[in-house]
Amino acid sequence: MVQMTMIEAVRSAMDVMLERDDNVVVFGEDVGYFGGVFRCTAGLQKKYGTSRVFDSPINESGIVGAGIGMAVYGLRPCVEVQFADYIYPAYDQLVSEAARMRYRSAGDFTAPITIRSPCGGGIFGGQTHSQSPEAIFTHVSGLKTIVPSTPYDAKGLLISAIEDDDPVVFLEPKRLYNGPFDGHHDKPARNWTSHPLGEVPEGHYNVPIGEAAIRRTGADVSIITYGTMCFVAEAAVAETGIDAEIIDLRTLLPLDIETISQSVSKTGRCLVLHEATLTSGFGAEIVAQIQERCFYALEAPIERVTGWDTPYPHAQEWDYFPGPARVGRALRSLMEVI
Amino acid sequence: MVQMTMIEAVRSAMDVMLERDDNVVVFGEDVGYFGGVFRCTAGLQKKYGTSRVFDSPINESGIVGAGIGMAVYGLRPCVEVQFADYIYPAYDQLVSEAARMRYRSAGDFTAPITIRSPCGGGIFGGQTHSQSPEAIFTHVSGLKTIVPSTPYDAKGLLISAIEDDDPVVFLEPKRLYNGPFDGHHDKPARNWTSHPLGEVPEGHYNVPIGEAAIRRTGADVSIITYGTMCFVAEAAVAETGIDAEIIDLRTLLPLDIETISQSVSKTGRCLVLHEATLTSGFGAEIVAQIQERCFYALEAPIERVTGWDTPYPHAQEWDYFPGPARVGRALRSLMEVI
Amino acid sequence: MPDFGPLSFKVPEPPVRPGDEPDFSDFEVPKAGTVRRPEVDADADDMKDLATTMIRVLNRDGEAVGPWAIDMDREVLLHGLRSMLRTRAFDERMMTLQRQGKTSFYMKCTGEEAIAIGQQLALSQGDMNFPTYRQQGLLLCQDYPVVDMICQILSNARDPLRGRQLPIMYSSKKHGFFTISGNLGTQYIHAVGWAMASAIKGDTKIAAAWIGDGSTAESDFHAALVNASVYKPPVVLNIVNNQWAISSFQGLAGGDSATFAERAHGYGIPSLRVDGNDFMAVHAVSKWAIERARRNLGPTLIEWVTYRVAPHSTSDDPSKYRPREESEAWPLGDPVLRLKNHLIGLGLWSEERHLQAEAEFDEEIRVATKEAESYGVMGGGSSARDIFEDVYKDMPPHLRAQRQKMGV
Amino acid sequence: MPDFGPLSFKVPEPPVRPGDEPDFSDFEVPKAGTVRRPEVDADADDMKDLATTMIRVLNRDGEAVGPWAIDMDREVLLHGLRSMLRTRAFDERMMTLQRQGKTSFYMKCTGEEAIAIGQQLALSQGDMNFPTYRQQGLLLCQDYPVVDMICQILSNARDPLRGRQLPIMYSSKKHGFFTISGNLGTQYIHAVGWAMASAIKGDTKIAAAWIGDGSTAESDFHAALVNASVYKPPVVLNIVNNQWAISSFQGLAGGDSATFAERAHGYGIPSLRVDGNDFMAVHAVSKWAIERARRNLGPTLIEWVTYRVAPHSTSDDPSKYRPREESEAWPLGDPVLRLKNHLIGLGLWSEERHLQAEAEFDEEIRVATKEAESYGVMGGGSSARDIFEDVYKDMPPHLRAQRQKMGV
Ligand SMILES: Cc1ncc(C[n+]2csc(CCOP(=O)(O)OP(=O)(O)O)c2C)c(N)n1
Ligand SMILES: Cc1ncc(C[n+]2csc(CCOP(=O)(O)OP(=O)(O)O)c2C)c(N)n1
Ligand SMILES: [Mg+2]
Ligand SMILES: [Mg+2]
Repeated sequence: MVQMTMIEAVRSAMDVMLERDDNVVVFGEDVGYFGGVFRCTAGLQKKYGTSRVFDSPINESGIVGAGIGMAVYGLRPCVEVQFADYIYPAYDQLVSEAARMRYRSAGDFTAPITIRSPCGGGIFGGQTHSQSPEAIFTHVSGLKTIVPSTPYDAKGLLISAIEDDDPVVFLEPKRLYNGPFDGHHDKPARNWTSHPLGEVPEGHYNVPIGEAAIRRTGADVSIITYGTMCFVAEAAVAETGIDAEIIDLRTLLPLDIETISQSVSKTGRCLVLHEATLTSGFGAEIVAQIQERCFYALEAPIERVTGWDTPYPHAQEWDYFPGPARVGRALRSLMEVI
Repeated sequence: MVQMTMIEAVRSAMDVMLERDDNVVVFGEDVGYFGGVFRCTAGLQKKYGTSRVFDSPINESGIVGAGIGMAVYGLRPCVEVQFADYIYPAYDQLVSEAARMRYRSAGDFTAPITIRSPCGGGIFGGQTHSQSPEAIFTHVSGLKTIVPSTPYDAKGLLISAIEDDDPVVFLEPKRLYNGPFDGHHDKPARNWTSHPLGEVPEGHYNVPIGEAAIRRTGADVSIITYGTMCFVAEAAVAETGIDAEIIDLRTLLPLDIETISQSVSKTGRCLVLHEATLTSGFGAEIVAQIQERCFYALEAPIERVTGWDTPYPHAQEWDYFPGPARVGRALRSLMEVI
Repeated sequence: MPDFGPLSFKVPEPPVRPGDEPDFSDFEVPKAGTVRRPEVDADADDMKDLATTMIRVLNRDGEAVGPWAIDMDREVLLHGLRSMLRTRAFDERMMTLQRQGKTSFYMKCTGEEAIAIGQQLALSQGDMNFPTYRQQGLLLCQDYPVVDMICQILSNARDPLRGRQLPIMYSSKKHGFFTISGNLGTQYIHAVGWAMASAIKGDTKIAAAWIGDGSTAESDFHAALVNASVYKPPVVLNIVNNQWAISSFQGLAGGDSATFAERAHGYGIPSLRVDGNDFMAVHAVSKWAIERARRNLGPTLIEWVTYRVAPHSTSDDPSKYRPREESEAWPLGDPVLRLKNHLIGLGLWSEERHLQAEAEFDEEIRVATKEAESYGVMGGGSSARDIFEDVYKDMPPHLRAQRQKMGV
Repeated sequence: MPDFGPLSFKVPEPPVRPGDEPDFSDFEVPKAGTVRRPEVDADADDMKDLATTMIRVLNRDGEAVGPWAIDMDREVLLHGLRSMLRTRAFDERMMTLQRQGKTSFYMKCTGEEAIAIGQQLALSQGDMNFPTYRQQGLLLCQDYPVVDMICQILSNARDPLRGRQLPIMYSSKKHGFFTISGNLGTQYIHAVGWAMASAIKGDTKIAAAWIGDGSTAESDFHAALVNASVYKPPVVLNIVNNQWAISSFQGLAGGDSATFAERAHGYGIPSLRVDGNDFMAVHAVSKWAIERARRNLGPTLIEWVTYRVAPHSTSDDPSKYRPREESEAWPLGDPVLRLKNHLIGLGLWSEERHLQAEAEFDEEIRVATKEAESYGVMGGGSSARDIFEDVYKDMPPHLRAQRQKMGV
């Protein structure tokens, strides 16, 4: 075990896989010589050569499309889309091609490709460096969608994604790259290198796709969340003193509904929390499944705390971001329902 | 009033608007000389000339992107994407440009564009002529999303969409183009020309965006649906004899949650019904909002009946399509909960 | 700037419409044998002229002439002609099936047979095509079981794609035939990526990408060309310019402003414009481009000039937007007749053998169709269980639950 | 095909990397005045040579020479130089603001000033630019209030965009400046659509589209060119080739295989390659292309050859991927110096006036900055209420409810 930031953990996952499997290739905008705008691929081109790790033209559909072609050949491409806000031009390749190829060819052709992309806000990046588009992938049968929240999970899940025989969208909450951000933007940030969740094995290991993690056990209310919001939830729990169970989904699709419903059945109250906008966000799906499974256990309506239904603003970032104050208020009002 | 099919109603809406407003233009693949693969624009080029109604190159991002440019100039483009299955290449232009332009420019630039596209299955069209992608638009703040189910609504809503100062995605359930399809694919199809809902005014009128319609009043259970499924719901109700209230959303975003919650508060039971795949479908959002608003009125978990979470298959269309039998079963089991 | 007066808007129109006389007077056809043949390793810059002319080998008398008239194996020639006849027989029979209501949909490639077949016969085992829906010839000139093709079209119990795909959207990895997508253009960049992978692995295999004239307007065409320009992978970039894209003529994809072959120039990719109804030209040019790819000299773009004689699909009626007689007036003739005449001239073929071959394929396809029909028609025999498989490699719990709910 | 041995994969690399000597030996620079000037209504086909050379007007001695050395209003010349100086002063001051932590982000256009300014001065009131983030010159040579620009950068109480946009993503319809998107390439097709609309309405206005070398790889570039090719709307299609796209050199967009100007050839669009550091060339070529558009002769594509002297943005450190001294070695020199020398040669300018102008703009921007800062910095003064407005024209109920929930 060594201490790693999430950037180092993601890099280490690619490093391990490039080392173990000749068929793994890594490419995307600025990922080669420069090592990526977030440095996630720094040093990998030097180590594995330009045939394994390289820069791509600025065309996201082309990055995913060429990656699919390579995957069809037999490689395992792990490509980067520089920001999740730029993934939309590649949406058609993901939906119409990667996700459906196995199905439409009855297994004759498959597309084991991993698409990495930094997501989420909190870095004052405005509308085009802050979005959380995960919901649009979870609606697509044939894709898997992952959002890790710790260096350990990021590495273990990215290795699993690259090894997976199906296409995986791997969204990295960029606000967690350097440390566990809890939404208190005005307080000094902690770094992963001094945090227990920053302890990561150097070699190969898997975190299985499709399994949620219980970040905190609690008796009074379940908080279902993922990504950056895991730490916001922790902060809100600490501040309100409410004994909440915090579930980090880690994988959104396939969803670990068992873990969720066990928790909600126990607590009888539930808060669903994400950064993405409310309407048709992934939280809606979580709510829909919980109310179906835990109907009789629920003591209060399931509450959603999310980004507002607007584009991601720039200056008003902290009014937009669902921080610990908003989460705390929602927790309190959930507990007030009798 | 004259009898119109939904194709004629849609055409009439464009005709009326081309006539009334010089700034309305209509274009898309095969829509000009030929009049569209579903004939929705037949005759319009001849009537209004090639500067107002014309063919486009086969590039959906270009259709929407050029339309946005025209809208910025001051026109009101009503463009066609030949099948909703081909709208994904235009998703970036819709999300990153049309939806956000007013916001990011603080009203300096706007994009009053309407994107029409035939959606839904039931015509044996396989994976690329059957999809219902509405959920991915309802997640986008700044877009409005409409799915009409009758010729009257189609015309009145399309006129409202073209007149609207915001971008509108207008999805036309192609299985309803000629008649009210109730899911009984093995029975002879009825045509709109012999159906009361096929009565349509010839001139200009509006159906307001954002208002649901109650297709059937009932006391025992609420069925929240839209598009083709409205008629499937009717069939299931007729067959089960259950006294259901059927709500046709017509507009998905902004959602008429008032009408929905009044109904569910009354009935205490709710079925959400759509053709699109289950996970992260628009039904999830409907469920999430209902359970929040009608928590104490609900006597049973809200149930969703939808397409399965798979790509749209070809030969198994009627096993995939959520027909009256499946809806009926769900209604019965909903009523059994005590 | 009122100095220049108001602007005006013009939408390109085909020269004629239903009711008019067909008119190909603006369509230039160079004499066969007159276009030069550069060295395989020539520079893209030194062959730009080849994008605005038309490489043709077979002249009016059925002779193979000029620098592109390469020596060809007689087996290849005969197999080429026979495969074209077989494809035509197949297309006709499938149309009948559709009219009989046994399949919902079909798409013919009439008039375009030489292209797919001429190129496939120049490819090698292990190479991969990324076809559109109009390259059935790629399979029909190989040993792909024709019964399987028909079962796919009928979506029956033996459909290799388990009823999941629209008729004619075949897939066969073994035969170098990538699963056809209904989405236009997406496969073009796949071909480039596949070829990049082959180069990355130090393999010897190459890719062939296929796209229609209308679909070159799609964005993934550009994605493909940019990547081909940058990495120079071993790929043959085919554009089948059959003049029409459903009801839209090629001018709506920009074809009135430049040839489709010229698109390659802006990417520094060599390109050739070729008579696509001339089997000999198709095969010779394909061989040349394939050798370029194989020698790591990078991509070549080829515009095959042809004419979509058939309706777009069984859902289309072309008499609504073009003169009925236009295909008759098409200046490049019928690829089958042209190769037939050439082979008769060579003494390899005769009118009798031709009639015989036609009858033989008619019978082959008839018998195959009968067998295929016995496994079901119009989706009959397909299994509801198949809905839930192959969404993922392993079925996740939510799909298991849905399958259970469905009761299959 | 083992005959040809294994394939191999090659990724283009810039000639030099950090630690190497800058090397522009392969970069050809024709003598000023040597490139011909076709008639404005010449055919695209008859000017293909202009895409592979470089139009230059100012020679080493600062003289304007050759057929593109058009007569220019002295006011335009002086305004051009002064606007470039103003832009440079603005860029410098904003960098300081960023270092002071008053804004999070800034992007300079150092070395590229002549392009936006040279073209804007050839456009007319009512024309519309669809810019990228590196065309601040378009605004800085007009009467757009510089305080407003700074307020946008500071996202403060007077930010015309109400704090919603990343710094420098200006918008001003009145000044023919379309709202900048952070998404690369999307605006190129908007420009084409806008120009189509102008033609549809029989208007006299034209559009100018802007894109960077790296972003030409984006798919919407192709969408734009296809539509421009088909409908021939009145649009000037600018490509600013500043050699770099963040850390990627222009070869990764295909620039090693053909010039960016050549891209237009496959679409039958006339194109010119121009020294972008030569204000006189920029203005003359812009005028020519604008006249083409205005006379309904359709689109023109122009590749402006320049060099991104600045880092990509304040988040970037170019010494990580290119030699620090590369911008010094850039063969086309500094656009400001070159125009300055020309104007001094003409007797319109002097070293003293230059120093004076520099000081004047420095002061103007300093004062404006001070004023702007008084309205807030780093988002200070922005209002949470603004989050919910302008999502739609009229606020729908769910947004009202959310605003209420937020308590603003
Ligand atoms: C993304 C997408 N847009 C539109 C369509 C509808 N469509 C199917 S075929 C076709 C015409 C294609 O023409 P072309 O590329 O010339 O091929 P051809 O049919 O002539 O072989 C169109 C518009 C589609 N299948 N996919
Ligand atoms: C769709 C999209 N993909 C990626 C990016 C990230 N990005 C921002 S600027 C840039 C480089 C653009 O280079 P170029 O077009 O040459 O313009 P320049 O910065 O040189 O002016 C990249 C990759 C983006 N903004 N949008
Ligand atoms: Mg075609
Ligand atoms: Mg650049």
